[in-house]
Amino acid sequence: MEYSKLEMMAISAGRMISDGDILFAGTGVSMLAATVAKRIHAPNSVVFFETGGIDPELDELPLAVADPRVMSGTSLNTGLIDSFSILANPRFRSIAFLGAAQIDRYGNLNSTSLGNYYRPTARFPGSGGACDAASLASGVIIFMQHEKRRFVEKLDYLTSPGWLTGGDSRIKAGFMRGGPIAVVTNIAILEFHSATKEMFLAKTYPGVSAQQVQDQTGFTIDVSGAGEAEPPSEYELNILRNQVDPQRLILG
Amino acid sequence: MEYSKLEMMAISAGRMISDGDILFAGTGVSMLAATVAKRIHAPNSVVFFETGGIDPELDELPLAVADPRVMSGTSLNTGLIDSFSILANPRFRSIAFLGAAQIDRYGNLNSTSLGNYYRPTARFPGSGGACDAASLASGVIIFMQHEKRRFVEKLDYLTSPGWLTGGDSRIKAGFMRGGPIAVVTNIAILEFHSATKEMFLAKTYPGVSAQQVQDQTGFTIDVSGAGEAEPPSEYELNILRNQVDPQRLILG
Amino acid sequence: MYGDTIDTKLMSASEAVSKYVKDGDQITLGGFTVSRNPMLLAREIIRQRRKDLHIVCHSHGQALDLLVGAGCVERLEIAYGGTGRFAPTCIRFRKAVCNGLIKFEDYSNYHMSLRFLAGSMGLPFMATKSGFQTDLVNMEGFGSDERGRGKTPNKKLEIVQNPFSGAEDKVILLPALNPDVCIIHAQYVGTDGSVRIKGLTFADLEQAKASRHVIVTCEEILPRHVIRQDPDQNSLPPFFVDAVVHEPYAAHPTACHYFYDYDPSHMRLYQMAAKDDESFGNYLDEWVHGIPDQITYLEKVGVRDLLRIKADPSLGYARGLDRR
Amino acid sequence: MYGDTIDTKLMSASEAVSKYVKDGDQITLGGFTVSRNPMLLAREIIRQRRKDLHIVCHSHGQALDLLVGAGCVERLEIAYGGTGRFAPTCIRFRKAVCNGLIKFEDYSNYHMSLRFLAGSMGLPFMATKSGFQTDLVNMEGFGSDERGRGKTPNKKLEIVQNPFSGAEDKVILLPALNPDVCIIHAQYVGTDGSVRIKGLTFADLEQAKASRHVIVTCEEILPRHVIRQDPDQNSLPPFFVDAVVHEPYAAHPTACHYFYDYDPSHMRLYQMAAKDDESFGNYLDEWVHGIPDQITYLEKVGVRDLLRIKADPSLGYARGLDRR
Repeated sequence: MEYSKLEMMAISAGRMISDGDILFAGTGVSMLAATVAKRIHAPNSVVFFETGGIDPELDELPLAVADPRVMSGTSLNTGLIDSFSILANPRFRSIAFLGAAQIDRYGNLNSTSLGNYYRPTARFPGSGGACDAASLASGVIIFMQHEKRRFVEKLDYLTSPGWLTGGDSRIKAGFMRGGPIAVVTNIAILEFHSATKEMFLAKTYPGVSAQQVQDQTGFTIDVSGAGEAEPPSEYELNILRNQVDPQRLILG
Repeated sequence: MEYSKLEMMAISAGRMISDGDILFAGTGVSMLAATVAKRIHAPNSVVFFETGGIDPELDELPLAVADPRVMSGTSLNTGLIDSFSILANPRFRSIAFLGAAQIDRYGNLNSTSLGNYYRPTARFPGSGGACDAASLASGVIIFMQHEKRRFVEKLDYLTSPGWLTGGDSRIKAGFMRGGPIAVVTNIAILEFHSATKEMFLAKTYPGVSAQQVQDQTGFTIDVSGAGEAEPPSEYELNILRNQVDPQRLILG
Repeated sequence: MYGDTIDTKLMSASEAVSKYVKDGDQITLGGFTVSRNPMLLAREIIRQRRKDLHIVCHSHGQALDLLVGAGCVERLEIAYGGTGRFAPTCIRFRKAVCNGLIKFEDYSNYHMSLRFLAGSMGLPFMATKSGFQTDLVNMEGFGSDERGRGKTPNKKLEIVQNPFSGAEDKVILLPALNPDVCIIHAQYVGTDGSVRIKGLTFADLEQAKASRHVIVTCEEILPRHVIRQDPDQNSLPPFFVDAVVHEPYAAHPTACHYFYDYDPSHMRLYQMAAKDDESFGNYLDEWVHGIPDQITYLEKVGVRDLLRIKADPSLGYARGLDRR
Repeated sequence: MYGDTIDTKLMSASEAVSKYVKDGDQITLGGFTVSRNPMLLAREIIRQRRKDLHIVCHSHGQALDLLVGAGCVERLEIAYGGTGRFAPTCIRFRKAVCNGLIKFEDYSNYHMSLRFLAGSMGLPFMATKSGFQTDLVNMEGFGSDERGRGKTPNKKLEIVQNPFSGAEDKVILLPALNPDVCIIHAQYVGTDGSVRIKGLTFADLEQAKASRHVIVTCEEILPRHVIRQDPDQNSLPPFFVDAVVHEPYAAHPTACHYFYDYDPSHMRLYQMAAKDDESFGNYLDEWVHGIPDQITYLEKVGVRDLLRIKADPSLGYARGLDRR
């Protein structure tokens, strides 16, 4: 069965969810990943939004985290303080989905600006809740377009903490837990070395070579152990297309 | 017109309220004082409770601050954090009513215990919100039974801060504002010297002499400027008896 | 096909307590003095003879006094123990303190609420400007040997300088609370597990969110589509709740807004019983140990008293109830 | 005989802005990206040509971009500037930053929400564990000459040691915000002045409670006895609110839950207009300066678009709205 890169990304990330996880979602592909996981193997997981919408019905997909669709049929409508408190609550395994303009080898993210911070060449929306999610969640799954200018040796601005400078630097900095679990791109899945916390190539998508991934990455990655990612099954694709985004608002 | 000591206390304290004050009330006489003021000269004042009941209808008088009567016909039902935040909000002139088992010359209060804290001879309920009100409100009005054993040189336990050790000690301790305005007892009204913050006799009730007040007070008070308190008017008594506590739940 | 169901969480009070409350646990109680006390759960804890509990609460009354009186409590962090006019100071609490039967430490209501708030936010402390130079701040109830042991923080509080003010400006930092178990009573739980509390929430939500386990008793179970029709009114999402116990009047003799008022006749009965050890023992035998379940308890209260305290639906309390 | 009336607070948007918003004020905006932005008040601020405003917000979109684009804003503390799919980064905001037209400082959403919370509680700071070693924490947007001036605190934040942990355990302290004016849009205000917000409250309540003055626009005014029938649903008591402006659709083109959805056609129109200075100037002339009042604005939007975005009463948004 044919599938798009976006479908592969959503389903690959969805598979990383465990049942019962509390999912801090944004819009776009992260919503697809969370919802497809919930409908397939993680029925007791809950999707919530930083804006305060806890477990919405999602009959229609929201286009922003403040979309009125995140307030409809929820378990609870509240606000930002409550939401970030849930995210940080040590009782739960909270998983956040994040995207960014730049990522470095330790999974630190930039969603603020390029060039000089005070007179940037490009300005993005800023952290929003990304820094908070990357700081407080039990784990983070990152979506990226795999381009050399996005996988950089040094971020122009560090918006959201990953493994910082690797090793135990994250815990030493003051964080209680968390850190990026994986980076899901349009060509591959990357993970982080358990001791050094450096990014390595875990899996390439079918038809993509390890060299192609390295070529699109602005720093050297260990590709030696890379396998091939499992393509989406027909069942997974059916759920995604027919139940999660039947209007194709995100799938396009 | 005849009146009881309790009526005199409620009406005397009520007269100290300015229109627009945000009134942190307990039960008993403080509720009468707040409500009578609101009905007579302070219609824009609001009565609220530490439990989270903001401006209840008070068709029936509550017997505890968690009585369901403080949740009925309110502007807003919320909780403790919100209530104490209103109390502390620098936008408002918030006035709290407090009672206690002991008071000292600076208006510090004990509502915790007598004797050794760890094995007391008498134990009272404890601070509840009293310490918070005494710390955070713009001003405090204190109700006391005027007895020598209650007006003491040294408190057995300092539950709620008054003017601490007098002078500017309250501000130096870390408080932003507040302090006791007056002590309304069953025989007199006492206030605090503007510089030393020592308690002095402001007014005796009709028929009470300054010497009688001193005799009932366990420390020396300046009685030299004492006047006589205005008795309740017929109008005030009518409002109190017929509108505020027609069931005579507090008036008895 | 979605999860979000209370099927696995619905259980009896007896099951909930035996599953989630252990000897020595740090427990926090919902409600406030005379309202929404988790009375059924408190009675069940006594029936199961839990001991050495470490209770952390703000202003508590009926449930606290029963637990203290029954000897379940070893240690208490508290702001206020009373039930208003019925017992200005809780009687068994007072006796336990005066006779040295429990360890206790005093705080204010705001102090305790902020400690729960800090715990619910995953923060180590919360700041306050309440209590400088008072004995709440200057005196510790627990000895230095208790500090840093179990869930007792290494110090009661810390006074620091405000780093954002040029001038001298002090702030008190209060350590977070993260109790083992929170027990609360709510009006409604949905079949999806969402909890809805009507009337004042006191600090119940902060207490529940700060705790490792939460047991909720409720008056009514609502279908998922009903409780989710207006989620602005809901109080807690399902994932905070471990056990749901559906038992009407589970807060009796304290009040449950829109359902029933406090029960003055039972409160007076308790007040009399609490005055001496023997009559209190009899009360426990009669109303706690001798009562196998909530229905038997309610039969004993009697329909007459239950109807007398029935809330007027427009006011939320029993209009004209004889409360003297 | 009681007070509690909005008679003295009810006024037009024009009166409210001229009475409470001054040049140089620190202003905070309710809503979040595409929902419940106080659009009428933002347009009125522009119409009255307020300048040198210091905006403090978390994630803002339409109202913020309009104010920045119109040149009203001198200084900005912000976590996020975007309107989701319509403008992933707000266009005039982006241009202002890249061209050095405003001073700005970045925070996270939680940082900003906590700063409002601290302000609303009368506390000097709030603690967080969010942001260690990030540039949000390491880099200041404002220069040292700006620090301690007006409402800008003497430092962006302070990292301290947790005094309750034996181990190394750091905490970030964030200074409180107490803006001069908070402008929000609500669904309902009662004739007693109680405010009821439906759907998500974002950080509106913390922002309002932290501010010296609050202006509320609303869709509906409800009689006192109606809004007080279920006060559990209310959001703010009257005494926080200085001015109430009763103007339906005052959040258009952003959404107002249960009343209307965001307006994709106006959002797209804006997005196109914002792309260059001239077309943006024309937009301001046409939709802001040339519009004397809300009725004229709504006539210009047109009944067709207003009906298209009308919320389905059971869902709270416009079912099947073309949002591409």
